Amino acid sequence: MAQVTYVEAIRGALEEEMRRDDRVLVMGEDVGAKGGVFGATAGLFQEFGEERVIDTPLAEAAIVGVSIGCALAGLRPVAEIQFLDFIPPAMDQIINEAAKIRYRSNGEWSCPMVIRAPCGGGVHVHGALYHSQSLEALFAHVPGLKVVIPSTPADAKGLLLSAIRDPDPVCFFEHKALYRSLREEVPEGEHLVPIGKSRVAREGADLSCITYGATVHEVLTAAERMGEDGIEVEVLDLRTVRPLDREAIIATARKTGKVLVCHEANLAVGVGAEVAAIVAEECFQQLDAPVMRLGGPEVPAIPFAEPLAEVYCLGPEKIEAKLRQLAAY
Amino acid sequence: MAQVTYVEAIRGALEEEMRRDDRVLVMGEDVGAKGGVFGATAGLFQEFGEERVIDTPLAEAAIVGVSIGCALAGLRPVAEIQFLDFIPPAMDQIINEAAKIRYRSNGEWSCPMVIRAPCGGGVHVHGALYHSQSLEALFAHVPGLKVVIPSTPADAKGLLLSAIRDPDPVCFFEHKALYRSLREEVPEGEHLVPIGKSRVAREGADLSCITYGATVHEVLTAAERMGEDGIEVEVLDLRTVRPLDREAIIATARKTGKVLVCHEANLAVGVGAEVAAIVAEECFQQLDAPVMRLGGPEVPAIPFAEPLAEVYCLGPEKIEAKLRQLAAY
Amino acid sequence: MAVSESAPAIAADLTQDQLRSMYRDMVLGRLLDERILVLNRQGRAPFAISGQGHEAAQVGVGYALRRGHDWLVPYYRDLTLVMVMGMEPKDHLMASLGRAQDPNSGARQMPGHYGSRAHNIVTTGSPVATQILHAVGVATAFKYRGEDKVVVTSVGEGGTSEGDWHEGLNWAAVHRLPVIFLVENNSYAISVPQSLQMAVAHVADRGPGYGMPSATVDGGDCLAVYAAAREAVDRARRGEGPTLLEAVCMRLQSHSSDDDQRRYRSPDDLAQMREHDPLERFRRQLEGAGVLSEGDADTIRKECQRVIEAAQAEADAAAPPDPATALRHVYQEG
Amino acid sequence: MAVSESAPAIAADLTQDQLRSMYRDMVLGRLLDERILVLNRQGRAPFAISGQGHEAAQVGVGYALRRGHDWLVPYYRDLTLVMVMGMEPKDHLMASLGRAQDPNSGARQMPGHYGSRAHNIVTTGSPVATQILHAVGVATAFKYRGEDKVVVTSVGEGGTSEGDWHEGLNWAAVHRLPVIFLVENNSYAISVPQSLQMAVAHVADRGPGYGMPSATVDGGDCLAVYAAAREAVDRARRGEGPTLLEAVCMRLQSHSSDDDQRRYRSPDDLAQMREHDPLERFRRQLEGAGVLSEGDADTIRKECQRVIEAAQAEADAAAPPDPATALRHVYQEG
Ligand SMILES: Cc1ncc(C[n+]2csc(CCOP(=O)(O)OP(=O)(O)O)c2C)c(N)n1
Ligand SMILES: Cc1ncc(C[n+]2csc(CCOP(=O)(O)OP(=O)(O)O)c2C)c(N)n1
Ligand SMILES: [Mg+2]
Ligand SMILES: [Mg+2]
Repeated sequence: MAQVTYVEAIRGALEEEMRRDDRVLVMGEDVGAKGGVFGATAGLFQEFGEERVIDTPLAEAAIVGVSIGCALAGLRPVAEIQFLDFIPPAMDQIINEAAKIRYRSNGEWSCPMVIRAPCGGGVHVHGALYHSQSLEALFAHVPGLKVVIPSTPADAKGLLLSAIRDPDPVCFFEHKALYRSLREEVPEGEHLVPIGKSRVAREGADLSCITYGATVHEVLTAAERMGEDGIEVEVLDLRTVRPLDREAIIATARKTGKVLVCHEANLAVGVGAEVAAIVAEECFQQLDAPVMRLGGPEVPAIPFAEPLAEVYCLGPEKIEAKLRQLAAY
Repeated sequence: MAQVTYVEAIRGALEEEMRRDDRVLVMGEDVGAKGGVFGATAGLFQEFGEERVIDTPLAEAAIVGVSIGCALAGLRPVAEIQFLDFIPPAMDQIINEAAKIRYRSNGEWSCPMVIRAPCGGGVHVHGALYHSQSLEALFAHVPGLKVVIPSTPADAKGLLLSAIRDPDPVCFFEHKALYRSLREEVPEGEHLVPIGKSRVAREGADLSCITYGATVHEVLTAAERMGEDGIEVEVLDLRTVRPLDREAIIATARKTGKVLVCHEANLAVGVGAEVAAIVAEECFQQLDAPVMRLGGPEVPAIPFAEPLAEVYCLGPEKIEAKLRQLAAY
Repeated sequence: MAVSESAPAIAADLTQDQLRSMYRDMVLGRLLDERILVLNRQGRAPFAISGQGHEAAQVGVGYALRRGHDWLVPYYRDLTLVMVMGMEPKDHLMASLGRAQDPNSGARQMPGHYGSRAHNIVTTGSPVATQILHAVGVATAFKYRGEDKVVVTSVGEGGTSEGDWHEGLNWAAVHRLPVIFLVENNSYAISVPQSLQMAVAHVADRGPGYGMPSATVDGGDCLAVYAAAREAVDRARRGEGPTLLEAVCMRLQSHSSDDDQRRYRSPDDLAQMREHDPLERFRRQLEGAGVLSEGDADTIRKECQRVIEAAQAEADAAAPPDPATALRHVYQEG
Repeated sequence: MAVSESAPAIAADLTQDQLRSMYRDMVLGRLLDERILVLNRQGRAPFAISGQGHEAAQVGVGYALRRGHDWLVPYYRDLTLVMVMGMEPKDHLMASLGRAQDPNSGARQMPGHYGSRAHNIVTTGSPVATQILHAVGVATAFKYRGEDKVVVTSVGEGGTSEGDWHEGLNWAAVHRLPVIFLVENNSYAISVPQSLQMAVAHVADRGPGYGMPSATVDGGDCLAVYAAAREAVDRARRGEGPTLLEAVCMRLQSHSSDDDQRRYRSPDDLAQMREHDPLERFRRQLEGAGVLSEGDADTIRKECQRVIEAAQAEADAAAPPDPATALRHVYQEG
């Protein structure tokens, strides 16, 4: 097994799957000669040519809409939206078209496609308001879609392979702070991680922290620190935010009786609200404390200047403080 | 006071405000000569002319984007999106532009505008998948927006006047099943209902049902039936789903200790999840039962054929059954 | 039918049988359309959207395609066109009456939302112009696989104002894809006249700006549309890329059963339109050319009427969808 | 500066002072742009986006406007243009260094996201082409209030592929609004060449399809751009509607500090471009016409350098934003 970064894992998954299945195409802005602004498609253009790795016009609705057409006609497109912040022009094609094709045709048509996009920010990312957003809630609300947000290189590969082979449209959001910051062993070849199944990233008996994406690592850091004081935090990495892994959410909540839900995205009407609502409804008898949430504050996105970005971002300190508050309840 | 329908109340509010303030313009598809597909702008074209009541090209991003430009230049546009189902092409202009203009300019620019759209469906509405959606969660998630969903003619007028005068962008969603089905006294002239304040539509000591929009009336019917059996349901009409009236939500939850949140929109990652999460976090000590939710099932929208539509829609029976389940907890 | 085989050729590459069949398809479309409006007025079909006045254009385009080979991504006015592609009156009556056997959607969608895998008609929703991009994707797949298929997608002139339309035409031109963008220009988008929709006289004026051949044809002239469509299809099949084809049509009925066009169109305008009914034009043309003899038109009409009666009987007897199915097909099952 | 007043008129309606001022603005833009790139390479400015190669076009357009009266809805390459409108080097250095005094956004946005109420520059975000529609709305307000103001909005040729661009041009043409759509065509959208962006040679080829006058001008020729912009502005001010103006520019630097254009452009291409630097062209032109005498260019350069040094000193000393303000201005306060 090779030690690879998150972005290499994605690149590798695309490459392997394109070799295996010639129905797989990649399209997006700058995915060709340049290999993508983050290098996620580096080398694919050279290997597979301009018919399979398409540098598209600057038009997100078209990237998704044309991909839908490809899927309807039997291909397996992987569309890249350069930044998740720029996915809103394609919302109609995603919500009203891709998500509804199977249902509206009573099962006669389907739309197997993947929409990849880098998401999220951080204090040192400097992406500012339009290169930092975490918009997964907008898609997690929509029946017909699946929404995957891997937190590790191995998951990035395994979930991307599953996403490309999935018979339905999958939104695949990659936190850009993870692209090069992590390196781990990633199984070569066929490595499929199922969509819709979470992962216990750390076992613990005292509290549960349910999270996903880059925040998993911040939570793990906070959990380690708590562990030094003998408070054991179980960390559940959701991996998929639609459909949610209800069983695992309920299991960890019932096990520890204290739950914090944590994400970088804005809090209100977010994925965390859904998780909290599930826990509140399903684990009423087992909870020893109110289910708590921690997430992006009530501002549109992460500002440019570091002192402002810090206010937005979570980080292990804020998470630890909240976990301690919950532990003390 | 005149007895007016919901759609007449909206028309009246537009008319009054256009007479009072010549910065107010109306624009949208078919809002002019035809007076809107539901008649919400009937007569305005005749009174105010084509410069103030603009029949736009068929382009939702443009309707919102041009309205933003008008607002930036000092006007008070009221944009109509013909059906809420057709708002996704304008999502980028709403989420990335209107919602972020004040924040991104550090308070130097603002975007006072209203986006009106008919939403929702029903068993006899026959609007099918694309003339029935309740997409408020997508906007309720977004800082910088306000989202108003009135349930009565008087509120429709009072909230629309407040929305037009609001210094920030307001999404104003009107349930089409209400347009002509209700008639009530609506104060003439200046009648302002504040954005962000809910209303107790029915007092009760045993259970709380938190809801909004057309569902309010279904909940009231269910509550009356329960009342006949001596179970008193308090009904909270949120009126505004962003910002939520946290105080009132918490107050009713603490009062009764049993809460059902109810809406027509899809349940997962919906407004109800946020309300439930707030209740779960803030009223942990006072709850006598798990906070429950009832909402649209996991399908994209309301199907055309009545037998299928019935499966989607709530209606007083399903609500009553759920309330009784909660009461029995 | 006793038709002289020596009748003057009015379309070089169409046989007399084809011409008669074209007329028959127009009549079938019209009569079915009328029947659906009646069902709506009777309160049996909750919603109806009419294609009356567009039949000649649709038949002209449909006959330029290879049935069972080429693809169509239609819009809601294409009742006649989807029948040329292979759908049947029964299918539409099932949809109008909300029957489980509606092949488009199992009565999940409103009538007029076409889709049929059997006939290469892509599933369509309501949002105007989204289908344009799907057609470009379908054409991408054809080109990628080296197939000699062509896809037609249609939209109204109002739909050309949507961003998706622009993005689709531009993309198809860049990649020289085998797609024909048919615009059925009936000069109204619900109540909005063309003058408020665009500042040009013809949608086809936009072709050069995309680097795409384009043409405006009289959509009431079936054979003119056929000829223009044929040229576009041949070009696409030769790998020479897309065409923008504008057919100038008339919307004889209101936008839909929820609309009343007398509220925004003058009586004169409406009356004048009716005088140019494309069905009559084609009948006169075929009779003049001896393709139809006296009585033929009547015979055709009656035959179509019978087909519709039989279809209606079937649809009447058919069952609504089972509520137990309402939650199915959100994702692939099993 | 000792300039002969009898120098041949190279632009009928521009004085020699104006011409010198135009050159000075180009130099100021270039030097500031270079300074910002240096700050980026030093690790002091986390992000930089360069307008080098676009200065002549921007000055040409800017001088056609009435400062303090007309409006601008710019895009991220318009460093020089926003300075013509009234912004100052200090403003941009504040933004680059993330200072609270960044007048565009208080360092909430990346540098290059312009906005200034004082100078009629509308606040802009990152999504490409959204600003087009805002400009149409601003022009709607001008027309509605009967003001004789004009608004210019700019975008790259890549941005013309977005639906918003199409919707904006179409709307403005229908309503004959006083807006000028400036496309700064530098033939690349990050790495994507024009040939993959559109199937036409000139963006201006799209004008007729909207029923809108359009022109392609050499964006390296400041006075040609000025003349074309002047015509467009005059037309708009007379109430005769919008213009599509394409200025063919060069992107001398990589797309942004996160890009390296050597990875997708040939060394030849890059070298050739530099030979046509618009600054040099304009200097030679002005010297040839006697508007600049020997030494003038050098004097101007030094003066600009001094302005930038002073600005930098101010920006260096300025404070970052107070974290306590991070949650403000989501909605109107109080
Ligand atoms: C995105 C979107 N916006 C609005 C509508 C509502 N609507 C349906 S058809 C129509 C008018 C279409 O006019 P045109 O494109 O000219 O086609 P026609 O109906 O005249 O054939 C409108 C506004 C819609 N279905 N989708
Ligand atoms: C909607 C959207 N999609 C993608 C991007 C990322 N992006 C920023 S600039 C750019 C290229 C723009 O090229 P062009 O319009 O030609 O302008 P230029 O940078 O060449 O001046 C891209 C793809 C964005 N900012 N917004
Ligand atoms: Mg039309
Ligand atoms: Mg460019």
